[in-house]
Amino acid sequence: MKQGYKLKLHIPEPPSRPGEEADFSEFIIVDAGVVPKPAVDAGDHTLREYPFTLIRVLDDAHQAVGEWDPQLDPERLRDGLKDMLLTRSFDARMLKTQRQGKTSFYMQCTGEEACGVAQAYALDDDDMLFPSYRQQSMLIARGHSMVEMMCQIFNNPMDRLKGRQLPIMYSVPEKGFFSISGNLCTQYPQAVGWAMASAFKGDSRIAAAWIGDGTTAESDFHNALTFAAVYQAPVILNVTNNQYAISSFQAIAGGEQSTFAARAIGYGIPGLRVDGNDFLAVYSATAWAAERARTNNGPTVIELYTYRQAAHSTSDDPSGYRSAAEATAWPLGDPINRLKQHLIGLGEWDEQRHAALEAELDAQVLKDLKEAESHGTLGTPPCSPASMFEDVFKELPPHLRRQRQQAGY
Amino acid sequence: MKQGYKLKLHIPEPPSRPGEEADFSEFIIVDAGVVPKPAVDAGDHTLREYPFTLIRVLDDAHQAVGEWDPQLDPERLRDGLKDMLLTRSFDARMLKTQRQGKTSFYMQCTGEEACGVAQAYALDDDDMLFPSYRQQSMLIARGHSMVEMMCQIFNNPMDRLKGRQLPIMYSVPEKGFFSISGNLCTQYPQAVGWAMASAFKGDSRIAAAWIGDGTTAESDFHNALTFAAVYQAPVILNVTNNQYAISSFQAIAGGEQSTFAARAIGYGIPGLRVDGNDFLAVYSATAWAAERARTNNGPTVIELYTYRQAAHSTSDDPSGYRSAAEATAWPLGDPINRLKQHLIGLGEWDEQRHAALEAELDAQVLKDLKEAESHGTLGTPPCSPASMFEDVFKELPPHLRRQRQQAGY
Amino acid sequence: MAQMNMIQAINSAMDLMMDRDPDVITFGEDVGYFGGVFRATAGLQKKYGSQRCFDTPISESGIIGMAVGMGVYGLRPVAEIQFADYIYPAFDQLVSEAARLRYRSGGEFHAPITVRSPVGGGIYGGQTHSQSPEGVFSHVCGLKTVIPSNPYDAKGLLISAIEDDDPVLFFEPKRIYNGPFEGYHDRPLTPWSKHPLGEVPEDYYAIPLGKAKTIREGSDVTVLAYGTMVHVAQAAVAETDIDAEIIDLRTIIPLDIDAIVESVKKTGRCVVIHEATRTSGFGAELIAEIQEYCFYHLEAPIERVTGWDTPYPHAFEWEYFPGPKRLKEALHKVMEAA
Amino acid sequence: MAQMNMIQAINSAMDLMMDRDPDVITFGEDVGYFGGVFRATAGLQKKYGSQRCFDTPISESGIIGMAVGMGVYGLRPVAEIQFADYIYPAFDQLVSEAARLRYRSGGEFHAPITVRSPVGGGIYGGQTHSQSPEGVFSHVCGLKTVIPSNPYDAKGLLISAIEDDDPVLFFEPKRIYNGPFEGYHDRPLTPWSKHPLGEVPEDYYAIPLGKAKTIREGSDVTVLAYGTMVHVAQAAVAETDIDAEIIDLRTIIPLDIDAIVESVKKTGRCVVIHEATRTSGFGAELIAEIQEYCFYHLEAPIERVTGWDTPYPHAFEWEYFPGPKRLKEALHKVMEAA
Ligand SMILES: Cc1ncc(C[n+]2csc(CCOP(=O)(O)OP(=O)(O)O)c2C)c(N)n1
Ligand SMILES: Cc1ncc(C[n+]2csc(CCOP(=O)(O)OP(=O)(O)O)c2C)c(N)n1
Ligand SMILES: [Mg+2]
Ligand SMILES: [Mg+2]
Repeated sequence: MKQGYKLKLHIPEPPSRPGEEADFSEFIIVDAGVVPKPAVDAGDHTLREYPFTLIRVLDDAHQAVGEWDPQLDPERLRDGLKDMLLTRSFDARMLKTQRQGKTSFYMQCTGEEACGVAQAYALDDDDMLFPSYRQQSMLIARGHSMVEMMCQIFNNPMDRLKGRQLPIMYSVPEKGFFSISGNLCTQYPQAVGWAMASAFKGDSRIAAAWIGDGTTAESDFHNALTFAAVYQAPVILNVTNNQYAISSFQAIAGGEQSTFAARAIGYGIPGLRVDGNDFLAVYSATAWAAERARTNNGPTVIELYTYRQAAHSTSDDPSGYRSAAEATAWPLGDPINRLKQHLIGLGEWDEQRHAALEAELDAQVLKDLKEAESHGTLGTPPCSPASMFEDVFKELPPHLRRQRQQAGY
Repeated sequence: MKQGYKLKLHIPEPPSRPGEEADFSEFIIVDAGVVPKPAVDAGDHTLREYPFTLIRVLDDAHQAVGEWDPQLDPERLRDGLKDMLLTRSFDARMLKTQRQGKTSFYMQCTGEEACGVAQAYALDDDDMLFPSYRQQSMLIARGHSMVEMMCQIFNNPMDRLKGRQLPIMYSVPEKGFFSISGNLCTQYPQAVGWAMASAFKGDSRIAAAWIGDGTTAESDFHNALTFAAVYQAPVILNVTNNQYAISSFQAIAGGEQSTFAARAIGYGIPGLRVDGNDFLAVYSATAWAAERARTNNGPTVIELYTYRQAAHSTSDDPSGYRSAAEATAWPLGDPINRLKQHLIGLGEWDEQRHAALEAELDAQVLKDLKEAESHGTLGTPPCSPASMFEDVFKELPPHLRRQRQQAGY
Repeated sequence: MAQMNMIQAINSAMDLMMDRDPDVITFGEDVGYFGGVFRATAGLQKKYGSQRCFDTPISESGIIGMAVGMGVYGLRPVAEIQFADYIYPAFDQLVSEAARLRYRSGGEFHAPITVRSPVGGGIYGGQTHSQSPEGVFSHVCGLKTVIPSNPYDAKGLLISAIEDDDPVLFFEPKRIYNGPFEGYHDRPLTPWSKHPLGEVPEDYYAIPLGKAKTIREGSDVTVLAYGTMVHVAQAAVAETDIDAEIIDLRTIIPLDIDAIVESVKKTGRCVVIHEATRTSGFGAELIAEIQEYCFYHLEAPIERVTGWDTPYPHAFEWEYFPGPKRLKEALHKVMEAA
Repeated sequence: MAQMNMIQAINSAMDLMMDRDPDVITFGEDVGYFGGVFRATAGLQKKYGSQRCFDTPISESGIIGMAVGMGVYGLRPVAEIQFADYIYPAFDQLVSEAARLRYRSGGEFHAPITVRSPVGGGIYGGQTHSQSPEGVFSHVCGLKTVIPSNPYDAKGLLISAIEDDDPVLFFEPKRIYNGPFEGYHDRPLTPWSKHPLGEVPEDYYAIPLGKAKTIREGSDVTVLAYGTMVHVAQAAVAETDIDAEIIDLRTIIPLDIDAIVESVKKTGRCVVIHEATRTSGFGAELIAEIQEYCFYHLEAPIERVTGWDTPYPHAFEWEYFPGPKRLKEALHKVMEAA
């Protein structure tokens, strides 16, 4: 022991535990409109402050302000509102089916709808998405069939994944939506590899990948950023910081001493920290990064700063580890309400049309649900168990044929 | 294909290839003494520029200048010079034994002697070192027996590792020198764990780990920085940037768009970029980081900026991939010569004493070599092959006893 | 004596060891305040503080690397990997470091770590919450691997694992956390509270690693099982008139080969069962050893009942799960063999 | 016809495939300008440009993750892992991703990647340049594993591996890069240039994966080997008067079980040999299958000759390496068995 020195171990604590007040006052929140918008080919060394501020367009009065205002026309904004509402309606309905035992599992993205929808709009339809399990809003925004999504959730005969995957682990090649993996972060270096291949072929399509705050701790986060930086891959690496992993607060992932966008700096990659509940800010930042990548100016990391309003999944109950007061104390509001109020402020929307739209979308989801359920729900075999032995390899090898026969098929 | 866009893949190129001119003009080199020295408890957000400059104390006239001058007394400097010379003499001699077939393998640290020796001096003797295979100078600086090091290299009966490890993969608990692993970067999170344990126990000992520029790309680099940041572990994570992995230049590891010290910023860890050929700068930066860690101000990443003068190992021949002109073109000189000139400038040293010291050290190495060789060199069994089955587990399990008997022991 | 389910027994073992040894600490994803997604560490942070039971970043390699470093310092870390399916990112730290450190340092460094992780299917977890990776680790020298089949064993074996000076993988069959599962998903589960092996002493006791346990004595055939499959074996045997000897291996490395050989020499027939995929699963090793030591006693080929060589398909869990039906077929097959 | 050593044959296969298919690219640590630490990619960057043959960061997980993404795009990446001992950091990308992608996506995504890596000891590389990890991968469904034993096979098999639409691990026994090694380190090495199997066509030819090759016909006993051990087997057999049949498996997944069963049914005796550690090595799987299919033809227990269950000890490489002496002992043992 060296005289006069005594080390101590630091264990981060969250802002609140059940029963306590929620306190987000420590968080870096800045006013809308204050962050300047750089050129898409700005050198990364000129962008080192971006991870430590917050790109916001919608102010507290729901007005669009500042250089990052994408100036989208009202029609597009209404589309965005619709896709966000549709996602929320879809989530609410599928949660119910899980409670009813029609599926074993479900994951909502409540509060994160702007992230997915605005990013889907800002990217080209043929750009390749490497999602996590919380990007259902992107499939909806790209117009994928909700019936098909439901059939995967029910593992019924219309499940194109042949009942092999957990509910919501979608895979939709024709929508540029990569097969979701149960292993966190593995899609991150894969997205970089895909983007490198696209660059190698002189293509114009870029890749984008999503992980959560907790997942940034995985090895493949570093592997992806290193390769993206070295080969200047045309890729957008998104981190949806919804403040929680499962029960652990983002400080446990390394959000206490810095921000997740800041991880990018050290690789010479721009890191943008964006108000994830601000549809316009998310759209604008994503469009900037996409143009940067598409013009051979390299990768961007985007931290989407938001809050997970719901449970991690239907297997989780947040009341066991966080204060219920948090959701309301959350300083950045709700993405749907904020875009709605913005449209109303523009005179492009009103409460009646909103209520009517909600009703219409609920009806649509219900109609799709009826159709999906008509093909069966949890327990309906999706196909013959014989298919269990297929697709391990392209062709069935002898040992699997023997096993299939042994299994009686 | 989107009109007007054509992606291309970027592959980094090194400053020179065999036969070409060497050009390091792109590199971030600053004058000695210009970088201010912060308080050991300075907030990491105040230190974000440090990875993009270079901490130097010895100027081109070999004078110690600026706030980082550790003001070491001449005696200590002469010790440093001696240990650096001893390391170089040891390396030269062991390289020769490899050429003579007395060992299968050797790795020099030529040009990196200041890094190891100055860091060993700046740390306490009971601080725990998690080295790579190029920290032999630290063992020498800590006064470890060169005879013992040689016996490991020769895998002879005095090899405490019982012939199990490649030459130079030392393991010396009593010198706080952790077992070197052949797998790159694994020691990095281990050092963090050790430091966390020390903090947990209210100890005063800190940990330090070393990897090279190429190794920063490994997953465990990220894992170590994440855990070090989250738990504010009392650890110094060093990156010896000697410009090369084996044949690949540091740009391939991600040194083209940024610096390795800069990786730290994103975690909220200070990153110091130091002239690794400047004994005083290395000492001073390390002492600063050690005091910071020991006073519960958390981890530091130090990039030691240097140049690998020799081959990667005796299995490597650099003439196949880099210009011979590089070594001389290297802007930061040779660490031994720079400290020697500094001492001479102080009137504390002269050529005669230097020549005498070199001769004395060569003699000492030769004497130790004779003793080590008297115990045998490559081919002399270190012990009974029966020992091959020991230490897989603490106690020999039945199946290994059977195998040992089958092997005839 | 108290009635405990497997989670409670595992929790009790850690509680007890943390109480006895201040150098025992535990950590993992969601392990701290929340007490783990399966609640195995529930209450430990409250009781021992957040420095001895805490959450980690989601980085399995970081978790094991940190644990190894802590072990080198002198602590006895107990790391939880949330699901064994997620142990692969830590493969290098386990295989190249934890397993090799003692050897490569000539015995001068070692890391006495315990790695707990839930294994196996039958909980509708799909292909990334159902795997049984014990086979790959059994090929890695320097690691011990334990797989308990009931609360009593779980506590006694976990205590031995924590006290062991070698790295130990402690795989917990999650399907039997709440009660013995015989393989009939459509039948009600009997909780451990109604099972004799759910009777667990509150205080300290250790069950040595490397010792198998004969669950049922018999003379016709030897059934080798571990984890959930022990209960499947009991159910299957009970439904036949075959007088099978059932051995619960409990530890696969080191393996209690003597107990196995003695039994097979007696019965002359053998079936091995595990949930992991067939090819190069631990069953193959068991068969290779048995045919070497018992060749002249064997009256029939040794049968393997295992998971198929496919990922665990979510919708076809019960077609995949090696249940009593398949084991009975195998038993009849080896009995009928001349 | 040209004379090639194994490195040249492997280089020729890649050269040819890169020439035929613009979507074939190769990368890895030191693979680009330098041409790889074993020179397997020498000249390819010069010929095809740095976009098709390039250096990567030292991150095996990144290398495989990138390769999978490129494969999904539509390329046919050939990744080099510098030593198989360093493949473990990529374990998750290989096991959870490359091997599972086709299955979990219902066959709609796949990654046709080839991963080349040198395996095995005998080059004084110590415990982290000598490992043979094929056993662990053989337990993972969805991966094919090839291990050639000579230049002719190496080229034909590598071409098939690159053309294969499933992920293929191509393990190269580094001890026989320059010439067949029979296990006598103190005898001069005959180079491939003096060996018939060093005669390799310059142009395209493919050897199908999953087909074993009978190296020597015999009636007394079957020896199953792959990689370096094929040559050890030939030497050992030549030094006995035992009429052994030697089968070179060439591919372990998928396995040519028919060829094996046919031979063992004929000879009634079998010895399996591999360099990897014994417990749960691929030899165990071979034995488990053979005793099931050939039980009534077996006249002696199947013997395993393998590396010991320890790391590869630098100074005792030849005590560790399973050479002709140990194989001959095993052969006599199975022949003497009544
Ligand atoms: C490699 C791996 N480790 C652990 C898990 C278990 N797990 C699933 S989701 C999750 C939390 C992820 O949190 P975050 O990245 O913040 O994403 P979010 O759920 O908040 O969208 C964990 C620990 C996993 N799926 N894979
Ligand atoms: C996991 C792993 N991958 C690859 C290697 C092979 N290898 C040994 S040293 C080396 C280069 C390391 O370069 P750097 O980190 O810069 O250290 P330096 O040799 O320059 O000190 C490589 C690729 C290894 N030992 N371990
Ligand atoms: Mg999250
Ligand atoms: Mg280097």
